[in-house]
Order: sequence, then C-alpha cells, then structure tokens
Amino acid sequence: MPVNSALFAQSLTQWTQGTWFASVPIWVWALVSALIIIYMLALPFGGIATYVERKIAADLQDRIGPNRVGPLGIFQFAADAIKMISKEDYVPPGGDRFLFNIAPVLVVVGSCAGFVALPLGQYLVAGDINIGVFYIMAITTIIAPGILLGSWASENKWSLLGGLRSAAQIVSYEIPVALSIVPIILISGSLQIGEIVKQQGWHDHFWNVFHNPFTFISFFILFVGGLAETNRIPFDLPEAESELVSGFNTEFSGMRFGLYALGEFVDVFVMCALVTSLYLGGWQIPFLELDKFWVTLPSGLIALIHVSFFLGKTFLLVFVVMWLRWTLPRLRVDQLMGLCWKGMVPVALFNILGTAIWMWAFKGQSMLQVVSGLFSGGGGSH
Amino acid sequence: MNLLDFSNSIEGYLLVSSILLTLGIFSVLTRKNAIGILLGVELILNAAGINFVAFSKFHSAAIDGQMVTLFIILIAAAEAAVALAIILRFYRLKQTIDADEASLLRN
Amino acid sequence: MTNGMKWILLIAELLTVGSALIVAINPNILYSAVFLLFSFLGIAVMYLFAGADFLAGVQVVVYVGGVTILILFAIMLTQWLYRLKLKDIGSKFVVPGVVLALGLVPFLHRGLTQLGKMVQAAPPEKMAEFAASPKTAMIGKALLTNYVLPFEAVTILLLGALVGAVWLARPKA
Amino acid sequence: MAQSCLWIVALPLTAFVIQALVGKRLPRQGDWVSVLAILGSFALATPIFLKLLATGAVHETLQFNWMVMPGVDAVSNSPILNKAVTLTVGVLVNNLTAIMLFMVTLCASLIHIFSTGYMHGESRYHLFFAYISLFSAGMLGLVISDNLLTLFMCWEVMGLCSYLLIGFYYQKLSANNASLKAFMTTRVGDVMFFLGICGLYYVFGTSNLSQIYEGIKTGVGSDVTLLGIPALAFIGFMLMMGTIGKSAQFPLQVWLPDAMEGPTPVSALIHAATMVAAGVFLLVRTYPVLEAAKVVLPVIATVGALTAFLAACIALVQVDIKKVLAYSTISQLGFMVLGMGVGSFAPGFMHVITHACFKACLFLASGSVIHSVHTQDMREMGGLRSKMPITFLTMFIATLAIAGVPGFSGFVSKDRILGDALAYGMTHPSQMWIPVLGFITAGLTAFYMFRLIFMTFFGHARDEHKHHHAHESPITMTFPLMVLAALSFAIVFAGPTGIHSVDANLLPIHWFDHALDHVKTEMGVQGLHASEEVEHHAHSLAMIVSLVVAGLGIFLSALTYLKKVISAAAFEKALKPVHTLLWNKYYFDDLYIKVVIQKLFLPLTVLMAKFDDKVVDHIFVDGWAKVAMVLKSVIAKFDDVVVDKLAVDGSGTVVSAGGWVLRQFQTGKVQQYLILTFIVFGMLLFYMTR
Repeated sequence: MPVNSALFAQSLTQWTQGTWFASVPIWVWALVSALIIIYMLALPFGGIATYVERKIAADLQDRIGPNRVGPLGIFQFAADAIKMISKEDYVPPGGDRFLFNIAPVLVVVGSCAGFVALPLGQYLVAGDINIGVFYIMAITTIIAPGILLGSWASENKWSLLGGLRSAAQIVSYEIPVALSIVPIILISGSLQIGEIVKQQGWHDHFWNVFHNPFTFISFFILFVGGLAETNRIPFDLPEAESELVSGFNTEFSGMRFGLYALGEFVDVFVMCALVTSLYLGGWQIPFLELDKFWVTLPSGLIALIHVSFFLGKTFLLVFVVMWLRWTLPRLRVDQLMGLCWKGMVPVALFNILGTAIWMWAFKGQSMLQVVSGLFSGGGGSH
Repeated sequence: MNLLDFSNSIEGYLLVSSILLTLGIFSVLTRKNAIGILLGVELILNAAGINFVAFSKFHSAAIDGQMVTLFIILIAAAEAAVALAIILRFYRLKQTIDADEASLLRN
Repeated sequence: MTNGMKWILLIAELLTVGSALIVAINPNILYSAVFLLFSFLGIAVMYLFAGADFLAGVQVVVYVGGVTILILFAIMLTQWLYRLKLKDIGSKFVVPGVVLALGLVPFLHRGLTQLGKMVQAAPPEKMAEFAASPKTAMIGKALLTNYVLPFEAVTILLLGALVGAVWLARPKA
Repeated sequence: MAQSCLWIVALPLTAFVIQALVGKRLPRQGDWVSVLAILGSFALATPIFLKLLATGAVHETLQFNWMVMPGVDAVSNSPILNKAVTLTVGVLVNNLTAIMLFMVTLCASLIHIFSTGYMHGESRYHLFFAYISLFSAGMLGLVISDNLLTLFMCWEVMGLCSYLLIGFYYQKLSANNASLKAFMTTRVGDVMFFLGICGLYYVFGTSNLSQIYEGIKTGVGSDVTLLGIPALAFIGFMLMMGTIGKSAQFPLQVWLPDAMEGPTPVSALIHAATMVAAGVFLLVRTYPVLEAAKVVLPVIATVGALTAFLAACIALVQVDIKKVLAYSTISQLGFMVLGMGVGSFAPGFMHVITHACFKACLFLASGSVIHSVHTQDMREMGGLRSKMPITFLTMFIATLAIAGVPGFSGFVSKDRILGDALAYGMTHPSQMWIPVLGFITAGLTAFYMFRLIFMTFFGHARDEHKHHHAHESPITMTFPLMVLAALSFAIVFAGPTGIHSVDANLLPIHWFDHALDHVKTEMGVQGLHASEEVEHHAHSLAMIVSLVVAGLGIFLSALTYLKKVISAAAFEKALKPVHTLLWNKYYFDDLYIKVVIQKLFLPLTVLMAKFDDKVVDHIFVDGWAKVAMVLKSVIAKFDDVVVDKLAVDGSGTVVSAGGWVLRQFQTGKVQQYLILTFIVFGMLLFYMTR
C-alpha cells in the first residue's frame, strides 16, 4: 500500500512539477484523490448507469425509457437522487436502527473500495497494490455481511430470507470467481493488476483471453461469476419481485435504498473493470504499442488514450450485463447453487490445470505468440 | 508524537493483541450464549495472529511469523465452521444455545 | 511511514480495540457479531501496516467474508425463537471483568515483550530488506518449501472440516 | 627316649580301654592285661633310669602343638584375643622325671601283681584293674608332662581314679561317703592349683615349665601384681594349696583316713606311693616359682611341720591298722613339705622316693595281714609273727626304715631333712620351733610304728578264732613285699654313682644328690642359704638328736606294748582330754561339717536360692512377661487404631474425599473449564517470562 501510493504520488508530481502543489503534505493528496475517485467517478457512474440501464431496458423492450428530465432524460438520475434524498428517514418498527444504517454503508464501502487497485492508465492507478486482484476480491466480500445485516435489521421475514439467499449466493460464487482468476495469475506471475495489464500488450502475449483456450473459458466463468456476485438478473433471486418483493432491500427507502442501488451498480462496474483488466488487456490498445509509437506523445495524452480504452471496454461489458438482465430468465435457487458447485467450480479447476499444463508446455507463450512463432520460424519466446 | 510512534512500533501491536486477548477471554468466560463463546475464541485467535505478524515485522524480520498467522486464520475458519455446525445441531436438539445447558458431561 | 499513515494505523487499532470491547460487553449477540466484523477489518488494516498485505487480504476474505457470515447465519438461525430474551451478560460480571482486564493487559503486554526478548532480534539492515521484499512471493515460496507439510495438513483439515460441518449441520434426511 | 615316655603312659591307658570295654569277657577277667601293661611301662622306664645312673644327667624334651589359635586382631583389638597363641604340649625328661618314672612304675607293677592275689574273687574284679591302669596312666602322665596344663589334667584323672577306687565297695555307705569326701576335699585344692596355673600363665604367658624356669631366671614376673598382691606370692600360695589338697596336709587332710575304705592295694598305690606324692612332686617341679615368691616357703615349712606333728599324735591313739598307716603317711608327707619349706630340695625329694617304697611295703603287708585275719582292728590281732613270718619280716624292715633307724632309707632322707631344718632354724632363729617339732615327730613316728608291730605280731593272740585261721599269703602277695623291703635299705639310695663316684673331697657322692644337684642348676634352684660350716654343724647335731629320739621312741613303745610295763590305759586316763581330742581327730570333721557347711555354705545357698527366686524369677522373668503383656496390648491397640482405622479406612476416605472435591470441578460447564485453562495459561506465561 505505501509503495503504490508513492507511485501515484509520482505520477501526480509529474503533472504538477514545481507548482505550489508540492508543498502540500502527501496525505492531503491521498485524501483528494480518494474523494475524486468516489465523487467524480464512482457515484456519477452509478447514477448514469441507472439512467443508461433504464434506457437500454426500454430499448430492448421496444419502449422509450425516461425522457422527461432534461433532454433524453439525461438528468433522470439526478431527479432520482433528489427524490431519494428527500424521502422520509423510515426505519421499520422493531427493526434495529443501528444495523439499518450500517448495512447500506457496508455495501457501498465494499463496492467503491475496489476502485483503488483498478489501473485506468499505465500510471493512472490510485494505488497499484501488490496484491491488487486479491484485494478487490477481498473487499467485495464485505458486501455479503452488509446485505445480511440489512435484511435482518429490516425486521421482515421475506427480506431476511432474501438476505440469507443473497449472502449465500455471494459467498458461494466467490469461489468460481477466485478460481477463474488463478489462471491469470499463473500467466502473469503477479497479483498486481498493473503488472497483469502491462503484460497484455500487443508485443506481449496480447489479451489474456486469447492466451490459451483455458483462459478463454475461464473468462466467461469469471464474467458469469461476477454477475452472480452482484445479484444481476440471471441470478436475481434475492430481489426477485414476484417472490420476495425487493429481496433484502424491501424496507429500505430514501437514501439508504439509493446507497444500495448505487452500491450494486458500482459493484457491477468494478467487476467488469476487473474482467477487462485481467482478460481484455485493461488500458492496452489492441494492435498498437503506444510506447513504440513513431512519435512520443505527451504522457497526459497517453494516459487519456489508456483511460478511454479501459473505460470503453468496461462500458462494453456493463452493456452486456444490462443486456443480459432483460434477456435471461431467473434461475431457481437449487439451479443457482447447482450451476455454481457442479458447473463452474469443476470447469474452473480444469482451466487452472489446463493453463498450468499450457504454461509448462509452451513455456508461457500465448496462442498468438506460438502461432506467430511458427510463422516467423523461431520467434523469441519470452 | 510518541502516541503515533508507539502505535506504529511493536508495542502498539502487542498492546492491541493483549487487549484483544483479554476481551476474548472475558467474552468466552462470561457469555452464556454458545456463539458468544465462539466470538471470544475468534478474538483470541486473532490476537495471536497479530502477535505473530508484529514480531515477524518488528523483531525477527522473517516470513515465518506471517506463515503462522496464515495457518491460524485457515484453521480458525475450519474451527468456526465445525463449531457453528455443532451449535446448530445443539440448537436443533435443545432449542437453546445456552452454554450451561450443554452440561451432560458433568459429574 | 508518514504521520498520516501512522494516524490511520492508530485509528485502525482504536477501531479494533473499541469493536472488540463492544463484542465482549454487548448483551445482544448480533451487535457483538457485527462489531467482531469491524474489529476483523481493523486487524486487516493493522496487518497491512505490519507489511503483511497478503495476510490482510486473507484475513478479510476468510474472516470478514466467511466466518462472520457463518456466525451471522448461526445467530439468525438460532435466535429466531427468543430473539431478545437471551440477555447474556449479567451486570455482576462487568466489575470483575474490568478489574481482570486492567490487571491482565499490562501483565500480558509485559509477558509478550519478555518472550520477545528471549528471541534474538534481527539486525536492522535485515529488517529494512525484509520490509522491502514482496511478502506475497515470499509466502508463496515458503508455503511450497518450508511449510509444505503444514500446507498439506491444513488442506486435509479443511476438507475434513468442510465435510464434517456439512454432515453436522444437515437436517436429518 | 621321649617317645618311650609317651609309650609308658600309652600302655596303661590302652590297658584301661581294653579292660573297661571287654575286660569282663577276657580270661581271668583281663587282670593280666593291666599287669602286662604296667610291666611294659616299667620295662621302658628302667633304661631311662639306668641312663641317669650311667651319665648322671638326663634331659630331653619333645613338644607338639596341641592347640593353635591364630591372632584374631581383625575382630577385636584386645591384647589377649589378638595375640596368636599356640598351646604346645609335650614331654620333659630330666633327672626328676627319670627317678619318679622308675619309682612309680616299680611300685605300680608290684601293687598290680599284689592286687591280682588280694582282689581274687571280688565281684567287679575287671573294673578294679581298669581303674588302676587308668590311675597309673594318669600318674605317669603327670610325671612326664612338661607343662602345668597336662600336669593338671593328669592330676584330675588321678582324682577321678581315687574317687572310683575309694568307692569301689560302693555297696558300703561309708565307702560311698568316703569317696565323695575325698573327691570334694581334693577338688578344693585343685581349684586353687588351677588358679595358680592361670596366675602363672598371666605372668609368664605360658604354662610350659622350662619357659617358666627361663622366665624366673630372667626375673620376668617379679614386679607384676595381681589385685595388689605380688603375683608370684599369689601363685606360690595357690600351688601350696594345690599340694595341701592333694597330699592331705592340714587343713585338708580329713579325706585320707576315710580313704582307707578302699581296698588295701588301692591305699598302697594311691594313698601311699603315688598320688599323695604328686602334691610334693608339684612343689618340686615349680620350686623356682616358690623360691621367687620369698613369702611362701616359710608358710610351707610351717604347714609341713604342723601336719607332721598333729598327724603323728592322732596315729598314737588309732586302733585300726590302716588308719595308723594313713596318719603316718600324712605325717611323713608333712616331713616332705617341711623339707621343701626349709629349702632342703634334694633330701625332701629323696624322702618322697624312700617313703613311697617302705610305705607301700607297710600297706601291702597290712593288706596281707587283713587278708588273712579278715579284720583291720589291731585289738583283735596279736602273735601273728609265727603264722606269717615273711609278712612279719618285710613289715619289720619297713618299720625300721620309717622309724629312721640308721642303715635304712628312711634314716638317710629324714635325717637330711631334719639337718636342713636345724640349719634353717639356726639361720632363722624365729623359726627354731620347726626343727624342734620335727625331732619330736620323728620320735612319735618311731613310737606308734613299733606300737603297731608289737600289737599285731608280738604278744599272744587276742582272738583265737582269727589267730587260728591266720595263714601266710601266697607268693603273688609276698613277692612284692620282699622286693619293697629290699628297697628300704639305705645302700639303695646312698650308693655311689657310676663314673662320678667320688667328689672333690673324695666323699662318696650319692647318685641321688648328684642327680638332684644337676637338676637344681638346670632349674635355677638355690635351696638352703646356710653357710657351709653352719650346715655341717647342724647336720652333725641333727644326726645325734634323731638317733636319740628314735631310740627313745622304740624303747618306750617296747615298754608299753611288748613288756606291758607302762600301761597304755593309764596314760589314756591321765591325759583323758588329750586322748579324746586326738581320738576325734581334733574335731576337724565336726568343724567342717557343722561350721563350714551348716553355718556357712547352707545359709549361703539358702540366700542364693531366695535371691534367685525373688530377683531373677520375679523381677526379670515375670517382669519381662509383664512388659511383654503391656507391649502386646499397646501393639494390639496401635494396630487396631493406627493401622486399621487410619491407614486402611483412612486412605479409603481420603481417596473418596479427594474424589468428591475433584468432582466439584467437573461441572460440565465449558466456561468453567476454560477458566481453569486461562488461569494455567496465566501462570505459565508468568513463569516463562519471570
């Protein structure tokens, strides 16, 4: 943690050479950067995401979606936010006020905390933590108790059932997610996401997803596991309207519900960002090595390009998530658990084994490198 | 600020672990609820973990301390799982998880 | 270690101790479970500051993600019938508890420091070199070299615990 | 030569064993076995005697280890115990031994021959010979032994034989009592004698005579004192008491007259020749010790003189022929002891030899007289001269010898003793009464001996019946008489020795004196300390006085008994009180019986009995019983209370109590177990980090 923050500080100082910024103590910058991420990135995205999702859903269902607030309903999320804030602070009678307040906080913290390790650009990362991937995985597990406590505190039998189910689902789907990350770690040899992404350059073994067939499969397992962890549609059981009203957040209203929704969307974004970083090469520009570009761009521009590519890929995935929401039917609880333990875990283990054998067999080369190696007649294996 | 230095040095860690151990012991001894005892045990185990990590960093600069903590955490997880399973079974049997109820093995 | 960092560590330590206190004192088992979670998080942060980042991750994953949820599950499943009846802590325990704590903490602290003195401290340059080294890699290597036997033993233990817990908790078919 | 001495003792001993075991079944009941044995011994003894006569000196010792006691210093450090002691036993043959051997074997064989005739037809005939052989073995053993221990053993064997032989006719109560009395009185003397031996051993560290002689020469024991008394004096007295006991001196002479109950050969052998002589022989053997203890010799002289005079007086009034002879023996022994006392070593020893011969002859003669007249009371005899001529002749010669008539052996030795006594008297005027008493006794001896002769052989037969039956004894009995009578002549002892017949001043040296001089130098004996001319003067005066006294005695005796001029009865009435005193033997017997035994011993025994009963029985025996009882009850109670209640039941209850206590801990409540664990954890931590 301390080492990576120095990295970030270094990139900041590059921008603010010799300005008055340097005199400011470092913890100020740490605080500012944290605030920027949360308020400039996480929350607006959450809000926009709600709007976008409703627009896509509508489009999928051949309807228009929110267009009242501002042109094309762009400010719909702001209206929602204002609505949420102005709602009455209601705690269900008999419910546990303290837990009622704590639960949404936990969920939001759990999801937002993931941003620290996500590398937006080559140097543009809040803190390239040495155990980056593992950190994100760890932090996202905080959401489960949050949900559980929330459902308990709302003193509602159904919300409790919903909470229990969602906690169980999150905990159990963590395992396939973790197992599917392991091949990537095998390939890159490091937990640092920055490091992982750096290796997915064009000259390197390109995107991990195309590294070897096993990683290709584990990409999908990771994506589906991510969906389940964030309780998105195919695994939407906890919030299944027909049975449990709104699942664990039935009793929540106002800003607490807002936090819940926001937490959920941020979690989706983090999960997608993680997938892009690990499998889709994060900020790597496909077929292009910026560093070896014939003209050295100013670092700021490079950073911008990196961020744009990264966000592009991530939004693509988010779109897919949202797209899935309105296409796939909800899974039953036993189907849910069965898919996890009988389906995804064995395949994930197989992938790990496969990747390991692949690494041993092709000495860490990706498929493309192998193929190109064949053509170029003995390309350097790296 | 000696408080900051204090908290960052091994003394801080040892103090925290001592407090955790004490509270763990207190919780284990005074809880009537079986799960309360379990909580106490978890606290004690974590106190031990902290000690190992602290000594590994501040004293012997060797990875072994962290390894032991790793194993402590693993084993604690296994222990918690089995303990809770037992408690559930006990609850199903006696409709209560009062530790004192479980005294069939008395004299 | 900037002052800021030290502050964060101090806050983490206070968080751990405070929540642990609540865990021990609080009559409502659920609250003590929740605060147990917070103390685990505090401990994770302390691990980070002690250079054990991988351990912090493991701590969070195992304790916060696993054990706490298990405990919450257990509490919810067993307290449904008489939820608030189970007032644990009789007031009569608080006083002796405090006395014991006040007496025990310095004793333990002194004991730990004495035990520490027994082991020969590492030279400063080794400390610095250790601090800079990548802990995760070292843990990985240690797991597969010095600690292979414990590693294998723990795997078997976890498997046993897994099967055992499932068999114990399963309602009679 | 020493080996032959061993054979001399062994022959009679084997004879005793054969006689005692199979004597009854042997032809003539085995008397020939004993006779042959003693004749064998005599045959072996004569060459030694002849060697003495030829060479004038005989000296040979033979020793062998009897008992070897290694020092036990490891066990204890007491001086007596850890000194390695080897008791050596052996034979010492010097001139004394040679002479004594010859005399004893000669007398013994003669008596054996005599007793074959005398004891013919007795009921326990073979036993008599067994006892006699044992007795002679004992006497010979005593003579040849070179140390006092074996001497003492033979001394005791003789004591036993005298008891057996005196009590031979045990049917008669008087014989029985007499044997017992003899044994007891000699026993008193023996005890003293043994104490003397112990004293000697203590002082000289050995009982071997030659070693003691060396010791005396080097003056070893002169300064040692026993309980304050100078040791040698004490030893001297003890040896003297031994002699008094054995040789029936005053005050222990009561047993000899009663010993006459035994058959006459016994009296002759034991109570005349040998055993009684053994006492004097002891004095001779240990003379250097007596000389070293200056105090003892005068006492011995006194005792000797007193015994001689008193015994002679009693002999005057005796009517029994054997009693008269018994008292004369005591008197003559008194003379020998007197001689020893005054220092006349050689004459004293010569008198022992001469007395042995003529006294044996007297006894055997009286034996043949008794054998023929079957009574011992002189008043029933008389005029036997014509009936028994040989017995009369031999007895008459022996009487002349004993009376001290010149030309006979008696005169030679007795005159010498009286001469030395006179010289002793001259040098020690305070002791002058001893020679005077001696001369008076000599006179009395002559008187009562001739009284005996005249009453038995002369005058007319007082009992016709017995007179008629009187007849001369057969040759087996008269032959010994003749030999003994022959030995009573002076020439036998006064004869010249072989080559050294003439001494410096051409005086004929008596072989006896020569032999004795040699022994005196060998043993370191000084003898009488009288100057030359005093001695010569005394001897010439003594010869004249003894002749006068002897003649007077014989004359008076003839007057009273032969010519009946003086009536004995008148004397009796005149000196009535003296007569009764003498008749009752100075009331010695009464003294012993009434005073010593009734007044002294009996109360003592009663006291001892009472003490034994009260103290030993009550206090110790019964006391211990009570203590045991108390202990028993105590132990029983202890056993019941402590062992049963405390140990057995106690441990049971303790265990169950302990169990109960521990059970309280097992409450089944997990938390209480945890409390314990944490407490222990605390202690462990505290201990680890002390």
